Amino acid sequence: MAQRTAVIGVGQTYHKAKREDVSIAGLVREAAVRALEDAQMDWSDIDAVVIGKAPDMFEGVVMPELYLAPALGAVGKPMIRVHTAGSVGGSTALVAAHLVSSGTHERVLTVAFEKQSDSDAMWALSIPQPFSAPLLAGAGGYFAPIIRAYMRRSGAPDHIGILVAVKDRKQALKNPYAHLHIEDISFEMVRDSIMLWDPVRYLETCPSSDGAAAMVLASESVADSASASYPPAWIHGMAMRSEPTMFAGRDQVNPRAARECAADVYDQAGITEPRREIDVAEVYVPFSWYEPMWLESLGFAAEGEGWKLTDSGATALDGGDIPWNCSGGVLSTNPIGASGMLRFLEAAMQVRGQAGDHQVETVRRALGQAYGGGSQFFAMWVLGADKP
Amino acid sequence: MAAAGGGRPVRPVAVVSFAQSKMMRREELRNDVEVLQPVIVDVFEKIGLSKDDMGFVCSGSCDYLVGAPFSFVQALDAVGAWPPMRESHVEMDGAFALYEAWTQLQEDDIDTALVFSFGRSSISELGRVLTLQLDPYYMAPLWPDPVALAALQARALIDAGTYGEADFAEVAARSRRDARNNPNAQVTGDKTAQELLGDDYVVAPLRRHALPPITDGATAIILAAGDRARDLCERPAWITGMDHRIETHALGARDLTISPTTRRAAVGAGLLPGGGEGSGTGGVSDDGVSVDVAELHAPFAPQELILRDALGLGDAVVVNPSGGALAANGVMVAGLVRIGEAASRIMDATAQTALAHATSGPCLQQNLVCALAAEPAGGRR
Amino acid sequence: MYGGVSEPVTMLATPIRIEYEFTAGLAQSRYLKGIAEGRFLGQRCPKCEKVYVPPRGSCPTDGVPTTDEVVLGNNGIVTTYCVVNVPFQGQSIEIPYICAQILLDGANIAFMGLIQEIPTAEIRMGMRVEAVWVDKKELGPTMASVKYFRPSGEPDAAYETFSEYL
Amino acid sequence: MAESEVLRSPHVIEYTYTRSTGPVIGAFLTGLRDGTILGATSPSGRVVVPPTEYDPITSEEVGELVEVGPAGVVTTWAWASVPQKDQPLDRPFAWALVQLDGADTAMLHVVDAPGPDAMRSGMRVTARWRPAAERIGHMLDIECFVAEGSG
Repeated sequence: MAQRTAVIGVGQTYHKAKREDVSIAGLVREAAVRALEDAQMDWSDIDAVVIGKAPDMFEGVVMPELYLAPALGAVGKPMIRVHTAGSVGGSTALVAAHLVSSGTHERVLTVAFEKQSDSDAMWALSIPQPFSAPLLAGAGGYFAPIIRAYMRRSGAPDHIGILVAVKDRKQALKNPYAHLHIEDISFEMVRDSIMLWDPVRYLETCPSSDGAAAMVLASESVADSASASYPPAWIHGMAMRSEPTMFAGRDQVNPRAARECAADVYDQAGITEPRREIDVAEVYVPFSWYEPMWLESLGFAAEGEGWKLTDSGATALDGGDIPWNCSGGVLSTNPIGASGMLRFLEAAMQVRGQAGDHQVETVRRALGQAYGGGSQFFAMWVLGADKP
Repeated sequence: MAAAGGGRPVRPVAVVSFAQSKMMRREELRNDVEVLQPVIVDVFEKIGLSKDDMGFVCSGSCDYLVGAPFSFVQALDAVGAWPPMRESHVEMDGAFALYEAWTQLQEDDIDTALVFSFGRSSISELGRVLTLQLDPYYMAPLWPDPVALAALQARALIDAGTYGEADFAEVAARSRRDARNNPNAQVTGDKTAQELLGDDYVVAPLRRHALPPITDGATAIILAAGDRARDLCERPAWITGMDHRIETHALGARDLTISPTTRRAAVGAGLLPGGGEGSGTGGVSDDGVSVDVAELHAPFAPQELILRDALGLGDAVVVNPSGGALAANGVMVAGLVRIGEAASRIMDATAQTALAHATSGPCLQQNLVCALAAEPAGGRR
Repeated sequence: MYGGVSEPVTMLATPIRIEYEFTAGLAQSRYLKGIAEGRFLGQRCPKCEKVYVPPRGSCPTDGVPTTDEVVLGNNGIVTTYCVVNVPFQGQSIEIPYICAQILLDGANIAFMGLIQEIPTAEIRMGMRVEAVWVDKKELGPTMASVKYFRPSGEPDAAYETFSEYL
Repeated sequence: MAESEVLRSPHVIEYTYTRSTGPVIGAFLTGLRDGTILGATSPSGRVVVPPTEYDPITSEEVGELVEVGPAGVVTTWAWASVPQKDQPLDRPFAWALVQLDGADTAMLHVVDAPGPDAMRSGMRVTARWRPAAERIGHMLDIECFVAEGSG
């Protein structure tokens, strides 16, 4: 039987395009030290460390966990390195959580990071391969046709993506750690920004950031006796799902892996109506249109209806009944390897009541989700203020 | 009853199937997915299962080895990840993927897992790829190759007075002899240690024979829990404990002649009594691990001696009957192969108990120990 | 104290170059041989009978080798697309241009291709297109042999005929 | 398919990474450029060379930086008779861990010696600096180590 597991400490860096004031170790330690302080723990309290990041080409360090072991208090301890593309921050948190829920360890530190400014993210993501077609579309060009397919299927009007881009940037203004703080963000500003990958505008895409995120996960006995600054956020459900990048008849708009991942987590958490039973969600939305798309995949709206929820303002921190990405989300902060963990971590902050200006009032349950690859790797958890 | 790292009881989980490609210096025709694919087919066919029977899938590989970001994504094609799977990937040797799968199997919601890893070391400048594992500010800019770092470790061993070059050659000679019985081995031979000492130095004090070969290959293992394992396999190789530990990356802050984390992992795997719980200090007892067979992942010959001493293996323990990493060293693969080879000795009834070890990083920085037995921990349940 | 009067060092440049010998593998090599002959070769999964192009040697849903070779048409359908209007490193075409998912006749999977010889405003889902190859003597085992796709002039395909490939 | 029919191609991954150093590595590299070697004092009392932001065993944050070396002791070494691409010297040399005077950890570098017979663990070596004008804040601002007293 799985052991109860909780988040008892969180920490993140100040995210920026270039964190030129720190080394790679300095960056990950900034997040890890904050998580330990939040849990009121020391390096020596930790049993194991689980670290995640996206491709090693970003920093030009192969398996950097080897170099980072002494920076993260891992000497003499188990250390695991996870890599599952863009979902990696979420998967990393789940691998760490399973080390506790399986009864293997009591206190696990999990960290995810990317120091993209050491190289060029666009280069590292798509190093040309021999015999392959020359680079046609760049990063957003993969997702733009899928977004167009969603618009065609659902009949969503063009302004929905703009609404999400404005909402998430407004919410980022309430998050001191967020990378983008666009004070005068407006509908017109997004609408008039350059159309990069038609139908996707510049301000409807995520930035490239340096940053790290960290959490301390603990067993029930540790969480019960913890002297952490905030109450534990209990894991009510967690799941990963993967499917191939491409195959005949694949639904890339609403991938089955996304739906089955959500169904598994809700089943574990006893959730039948996500919109009613979940108070706040942090979901991986790197292009604004992914909000209405994931609203459908994650069961907050019926198929084809997600955009109506966005259009009605339901997903806004200000006045919405199911706020999404109160932190500003991936659209405001995107250190790729850490972006997924930031979703999981922000869900924990909401449950623990430590989200400050972007806190949603009385959160009993929060959802964190990450995805990666060609919309094919999914990681999710649901956290609650009460023990499951 | 044995215990996991945290001291809790272990759910009985066993290796029930193991497959590997023929390890070779260079796969001339096939790419990574094509090397891996028949291995996946083989590991399922051996026990009559399919991917649809798997509760979890976990793999290990390295983007820099392949020369492409997200290289593990295409490997999913070899499995056929449809309908969607509960799946994860570590940028580590497959042995660590097996550890992840084993921890998830400790929870009762799944009963089976597929673990695999792959890598073609021949296509890259392998030494330079491994150099990129080093501290990017202080060490990597000097471009020390992995042989140089292993040679520093070997010299420290010689200086300590415990072993000499003849001992390194003895390890290599025995590995090559034993590898003759392993159809998948790459380097075999019957030269004596004395003959091998005629080899040139690559980086002194390491001669050619003390180095691992460059290897292309893939491997896969299926794990099953409890009764499922008994149904699938006449003699499952039960994992009675498993643990892994990492040392500091600063070579100059380590004693390179010992492997305290290997010993600590053996304690965590239930193979040695506890004691010396501190950071990487290992057990303080003089006890040795008592098993029939040990498969040690020692890419360089002197490292086998360090590992034997860390584990306190006596002469009665058969070490590396497969030939070990000196006979085939698929990077990202060789650690998981050690677990497969050790499990095979139990499945074919030549051993009742076995130990498998996997390593990662320069000079045995990270070490995993897996304890295997013909009976699950705490006897038959 | 340290650093004297000059500016402190805050940045370290580390050049890294790793050389590889890339092997295309059996399936991709077969496909590229076909390209060198001016045709698209797919492979059929023996289990689900879907035809994959470019083939990767195994069926991504069944996990079995794909061995039957299938010659595909030179024409296909634009299932979905985007208009690229962003410059990036390695780009070889003048922006803006159309990038589309193209479902070749006889294939069960679409792949990304460049569309030319049409104003960007006129592209639409369902449009029929054909491959335009380089001159015969320039054909080689590389995707550069396919210059681009262009409208074939055939009537558009109905949405229902390709909606499952989105 | 015959071997000759499988397509091969050279492939290169190449990038010059720009690594921000942070305060501790930056101070060390600045010191090298200016001809001094710095170590970091950790709360455990260890002097860590080359210095990281953290103690290499306990992970505690390091404190004050102190000058060490430029001479020290070889703790172990290995003889590279055929230098590889990009390695510090283009003639046969020794890789070594050098524990500098005043340091508690040893540092990886190279020793320029006439041959392996001139090397032994425990030997004293000292830094041979590149000319000041060529130093940029890099490990190779120390060109190599040489036997103490050998000039």
